Amino acid sequence: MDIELSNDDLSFEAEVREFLAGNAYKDGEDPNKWRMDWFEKAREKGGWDVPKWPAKFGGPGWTPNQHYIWQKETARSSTPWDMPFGLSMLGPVLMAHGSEEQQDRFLPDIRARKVNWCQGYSEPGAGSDLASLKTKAVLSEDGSHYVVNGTKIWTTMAHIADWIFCLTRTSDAGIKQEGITFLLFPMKQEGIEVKPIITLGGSHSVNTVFFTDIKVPVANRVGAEGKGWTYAKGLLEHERTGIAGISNSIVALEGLKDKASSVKRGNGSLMDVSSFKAKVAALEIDLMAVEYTELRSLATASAGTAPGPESSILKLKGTDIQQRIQKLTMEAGGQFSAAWGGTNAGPDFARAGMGGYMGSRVYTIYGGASEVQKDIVTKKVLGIKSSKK
Amino acid sequence: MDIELSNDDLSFEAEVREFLAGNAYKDGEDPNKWRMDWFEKAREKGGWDVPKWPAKFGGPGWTPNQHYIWQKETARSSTPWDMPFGLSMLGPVLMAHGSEEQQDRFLPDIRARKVNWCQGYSEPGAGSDLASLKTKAVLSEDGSHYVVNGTKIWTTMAHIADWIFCLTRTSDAGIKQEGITFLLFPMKQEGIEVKPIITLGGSHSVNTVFFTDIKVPVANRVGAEGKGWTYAKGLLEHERTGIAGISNSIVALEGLKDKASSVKRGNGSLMDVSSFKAKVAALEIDLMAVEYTELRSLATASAGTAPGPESSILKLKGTDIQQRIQKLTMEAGGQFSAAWGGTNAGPDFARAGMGGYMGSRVYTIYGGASEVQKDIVTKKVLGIKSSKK
Amino acid sequence: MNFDLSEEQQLVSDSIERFVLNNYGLESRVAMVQQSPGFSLDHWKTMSELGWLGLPFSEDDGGFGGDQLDTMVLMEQFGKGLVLEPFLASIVLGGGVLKRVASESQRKAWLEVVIDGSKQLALAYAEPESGYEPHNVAVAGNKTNDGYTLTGTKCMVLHGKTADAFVVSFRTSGGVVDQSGISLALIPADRDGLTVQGFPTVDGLQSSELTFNQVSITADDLLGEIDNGFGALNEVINDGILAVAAEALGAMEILYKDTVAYTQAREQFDHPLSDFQVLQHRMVEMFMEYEQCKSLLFRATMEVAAGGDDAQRCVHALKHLIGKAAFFVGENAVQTHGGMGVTEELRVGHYFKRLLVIEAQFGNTDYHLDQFST
Amino acid sequence: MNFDLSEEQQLVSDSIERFVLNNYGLESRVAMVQQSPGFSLDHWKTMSELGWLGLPFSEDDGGFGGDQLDTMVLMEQFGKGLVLEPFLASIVLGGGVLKRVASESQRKAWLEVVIDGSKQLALAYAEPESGYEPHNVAVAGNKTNDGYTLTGTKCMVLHGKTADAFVVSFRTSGGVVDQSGISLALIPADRDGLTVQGFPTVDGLQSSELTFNQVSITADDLLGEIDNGFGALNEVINDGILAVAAEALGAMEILYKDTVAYTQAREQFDHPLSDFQVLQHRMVEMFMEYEQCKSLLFRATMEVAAGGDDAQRCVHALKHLIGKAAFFVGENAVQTHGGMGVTEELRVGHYFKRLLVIEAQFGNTDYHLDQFST
Repeated sequence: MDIELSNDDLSFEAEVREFLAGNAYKDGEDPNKWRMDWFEKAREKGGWDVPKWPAKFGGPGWTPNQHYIWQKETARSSTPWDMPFGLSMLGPVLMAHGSEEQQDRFLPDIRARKVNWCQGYSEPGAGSDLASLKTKAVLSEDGSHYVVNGTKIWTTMAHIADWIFCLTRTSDAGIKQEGITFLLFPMKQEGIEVKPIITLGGSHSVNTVFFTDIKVPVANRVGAEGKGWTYAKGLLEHERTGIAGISNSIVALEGLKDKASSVKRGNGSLMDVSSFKAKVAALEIDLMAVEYTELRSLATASAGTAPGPESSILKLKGTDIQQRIQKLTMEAGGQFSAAWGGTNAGPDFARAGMGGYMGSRVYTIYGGASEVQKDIVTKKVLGIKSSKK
Repeated sequence: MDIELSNDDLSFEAEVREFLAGNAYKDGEDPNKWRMDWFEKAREKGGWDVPKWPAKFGGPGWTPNQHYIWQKETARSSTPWDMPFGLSMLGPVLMAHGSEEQQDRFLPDIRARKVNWCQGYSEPGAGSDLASLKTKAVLSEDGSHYVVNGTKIWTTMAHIADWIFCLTRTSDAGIKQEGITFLLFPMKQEGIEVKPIITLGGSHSVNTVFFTDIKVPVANRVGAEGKGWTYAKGLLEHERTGIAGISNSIVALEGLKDKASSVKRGNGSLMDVSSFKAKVAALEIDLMAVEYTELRSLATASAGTAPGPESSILKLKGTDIQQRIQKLTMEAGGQFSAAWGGTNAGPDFARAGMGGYMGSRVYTIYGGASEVQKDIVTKKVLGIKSSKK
Repeated sequence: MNFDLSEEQQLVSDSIERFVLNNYGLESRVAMVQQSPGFSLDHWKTMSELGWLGLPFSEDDGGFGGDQLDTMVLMEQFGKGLVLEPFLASIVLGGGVLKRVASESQRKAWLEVVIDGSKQLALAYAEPESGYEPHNVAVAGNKTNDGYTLTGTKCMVLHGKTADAFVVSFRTSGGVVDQSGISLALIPADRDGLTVQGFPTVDGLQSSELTFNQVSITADDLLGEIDNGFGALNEVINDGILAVAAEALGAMEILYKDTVAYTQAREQFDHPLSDFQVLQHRMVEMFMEYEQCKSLLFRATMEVAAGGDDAQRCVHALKHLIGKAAFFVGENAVQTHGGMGVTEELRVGHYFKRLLVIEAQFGNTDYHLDQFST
Repeated sequence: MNFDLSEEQQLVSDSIERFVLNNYGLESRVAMVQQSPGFSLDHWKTMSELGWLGLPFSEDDGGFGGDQLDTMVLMEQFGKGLVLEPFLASIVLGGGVLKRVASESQRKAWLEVVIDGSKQLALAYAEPESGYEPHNVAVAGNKTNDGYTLTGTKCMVLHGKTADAFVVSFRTSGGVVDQSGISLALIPADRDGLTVQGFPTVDGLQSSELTFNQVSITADDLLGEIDNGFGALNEVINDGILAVAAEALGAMEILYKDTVAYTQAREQFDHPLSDFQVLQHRMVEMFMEYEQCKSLLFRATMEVAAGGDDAQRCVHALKHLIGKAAFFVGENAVQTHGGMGVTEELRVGHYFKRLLVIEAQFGNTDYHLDQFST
């Protein structure tokens, strides 16, 4: 057991820092060009544009420590926006279950950030009970394509996505986890309608998506018909680890402290008010612990293995921490957090603080609600089988 | 809506105060004689020895406000010890379901505090699922008596009780709530063995009680055979309100503040330490609220009505508050709370503080565990029926 | 001691309940929010006609002689509908100061038109650096021949954009956090040098920031005695706390009841959500927090109305508990509604947003806990 | 960075686990508690023979050169058995001071016999009014010709009754809460004027109070430099915190696992308790708190062992989290065990009582949260 980084790790850390500093966004640059260049240069470093992909598919093949270093350094740096759907979610499914033809067809565009994907999982009426989905895919008589009809909900970024990977029901026989098929199809086509959902934070990132008679060639089916659920499950675990957002929380917590320090209270700042200070300290301690829980999880996960049920723990603790940061930021803003545009009253960070807080409530709902995560840990980690029917 | 007491209530309050002051224990008095005299004098006031009994059975027939005044004043005064088993638990059952002969036989001795009762409800293996009890009572062939065999557990004060009121199973047919019969019999007889249970606070108040071939005359059966559960249920609600102990908590909280004020910290006392002060304040606020919840409940309960499901709320909140008081008292004692006899180190109140805390854990277990109370509120107050089998 | 509503209170309560049912569906409310002035002038007129705006004023002032208990009954029903009209700003706060310290001529000039709804008041006391302390007043009155000039900023002035006049606190002596040395004035919105910038808040209500640039006031504008305004200001803030606490109670009732109803209607994993014990117990706890708030609201309001010794402590206790419960009930209502709970489409989020604003108004949970134990 | 135990650590861990399984059943433990001296001298001998007592001492001192990580491995297993022997008092605390600041002759005289178990040490630093501050030292050393005399009280001295000598903190200069001006001495238990009153604690361990009545000490008794003892004392207290945190982790593992097992075995309302979702989620939370404590224990122990800049903060963080988790895990273990949980008959209550004592030792949860943020 040893906390210190090896010399190899230290020089890797230095290399990462140098790369990030050298490629940070500069004022006046074209953001899009910078983004594409950044990924190109990361690629030239030996797969740094796809850190979690296995070496076989062009990833860097890092050790757990290297992953940790990358995560820590990028959280603190200027890096281009990226979306997990193609890169971290569909990518691994294709690598594990896609045909060689599918891998050749889709992975390069994902890697090049040319094609934006979205994820068609949740449905109205299904909620956290994902497997009860009803979107129908019916195989044509000649066996050449499926016809998809149904509705997906909470589809993040559907309004800018080029393609969707979509769970569809091809059979009602057997238990509901069976009969689910994993299909890929373009979003920009007739028969697809995307309707925005405005969330309480006031933002538009999720949508309802309606499919009417969408034709999907059989070649766009990943794996076998009816086996989609087994491919999707592992993917949910990937999603959870991402949602935990621990590196980002470390940075956000520092931000919170700075903000609170700028709020005057008595002769000092809000950070001198004991009740507030105690809440920040307790939060920081939880974060210090969960940071090491993630490291322990990284350390035990052999390369290439999908994250296991411990991803549920990280999601539960990680999202709780994110919400508490938002809540304390709102508290630090005081009354000004209520402002909703149209004013410059109060400290800059404060305005719309309540919107940020409301927006953060979704963290414990999406990607499998906290209640569902706890059911998973009950079964998979504590080993409790329910005897209820 | 009005907070002020009426003139009648104010003069009642004065009368109660005068009575309590005039009859407080004086140093050197024989405690037992004082106790019996106290109840006699209370009786002479017009049923003040049995405040909750209906006027028909000799009670004072007070208004809700008068009950509240009595409770508030007695919590702050020197009053003799008393036990709820005969007075508050068996008494109301006999009044509602006992024969006139049983009422005449048992109520006077209960009222005179001559006979100590204990309650035979819980059984090993049943826990909060009281109705699954197994202690058997078999009617003799000639129909003159029952023969009781079985084991009761958590029987408070069984080691000093003269009689027991006991739930027994007379039939296994139908659902488990049916076939339960309510019997009365003396504790001091062959075939009854009482084995102490030492709880973590180090004290002995509960016991396991073993019955071997105990003969109980049919005349000692309350109500009909197989209907015992319906009589016992209401009684549990009585028990809960008592367990909430809100008046006592008000006094105990004042005690906690005094204790903490005597503990030096820096230039002040522990009551000046913000984290501790905040916990005491939050506790006091909860107590201020629940005190009025109890008043509201008293005000809506018509005279003579058994407390309803709101008694579950009072029990849940009341026991939580009692436990928090014990916990903060332990915290105030610091390291000295760990002492377990044989020393006079640290402040007097502190020693054995951890024992007191451990002892308080039972509050959320006995009289129906908190989890069971919440199940009751789910059904009875929120009106949610489970559709699970 | 008794907890029953009087016959009149029951009538008012029922009539507001009907008003809310008929006028405050989610869609109607959203439509009002999106249209200037952010509430319905028709509703405002109705409220005046039904006598609600006169409720807490004495009969001499043209009101109905109600007290804080009457306002509580009204605000609880308003809370169930998330009512947008400026009752709190104009009647409880602005009107609350006037009824306490205004001169005969100020009463004549203002109370009648406030009660008939044709004019509105607002209360401007908070400042950018005052935190939650109402006695933290930096806006200073500089003495002139016949009065004062004011320069500075008052912020988070509820319904300032539509107000015809402002009750303003300013410092005439003492240090910035002294309770003495605070004076009050009634300043018409069109007074030279006064700028009002209105903006919406997250709960759909309207707030504003006031900038004073050498605003002149004369003796006629002063409310009550010079240097001695804090007592009335503090009483009015206590009334405001009681009012928003009652409103919050109404909102929490909707939240827990909506949650119970939603879980019974919504199926997951082949069961209605209400079958899941974790959700059942959570709803029990929501219900209990609601009941605890109700008890303490009754206690604090009765104590204030009766002028009891414990009134100030009860108000601190209440604001603390309401805030804590608001988070608990709101967060769990949203969480239990799942994805739908975080959209604008269901009403739970709207109620929770109102609770958030209330929590930050007149001092938050932590502030009042601290005040309670000081 | 790596979290694997070394081969030696794994061996020690396995061997202690076996020792605990064979010797620390609940009945055996209760028997030891009830008999003087409150632990087993045979076990103590075994611990010495197996080399455990020499683990954290350098090879020069006759030990095995282990660090805080090795002690952690050992204490975690001790925690699973609620081991009674005075490893913490004599090896981690008393021995911890000696190995840091003792002179060559003191080392010779004491470390060998401490490591072979024939003598025991104890650490006397807390005082009746010191609260949780180790630098709050009122017992003063009054200068004499060849040393000092001490008068006053040291309290909650773990395993003082069986100790052969005490490491004692006393003030030689400065104010009562100054970190400088604190000196340390090693005082044999039979020194004139020193009285030791032993008493049991609620967890079955043995504590004591020391009364100093004009106790003389000479230069030979001093440990390290005059006025400069706080640094070593604080380091040793940090070691003590790491040790009891590891012990607490072991105890919490038993508590959550016993709870999971009990709910699966116990039927109520026609179902095993483990079917109830409320209990399931509660156990998930117990497990998560346990895992969080484990992570922070690793972090803090590695940080201290490596002499990192963040070591002191990590220790404060750890003691805070362990205390919070101890209450959560302990209360819920007892609650979930129902009536049986509050009796002496099941082991859960015993583990929880040990956790309570640990929580109040070396500063409680609130104290360390405050220190962390200062």
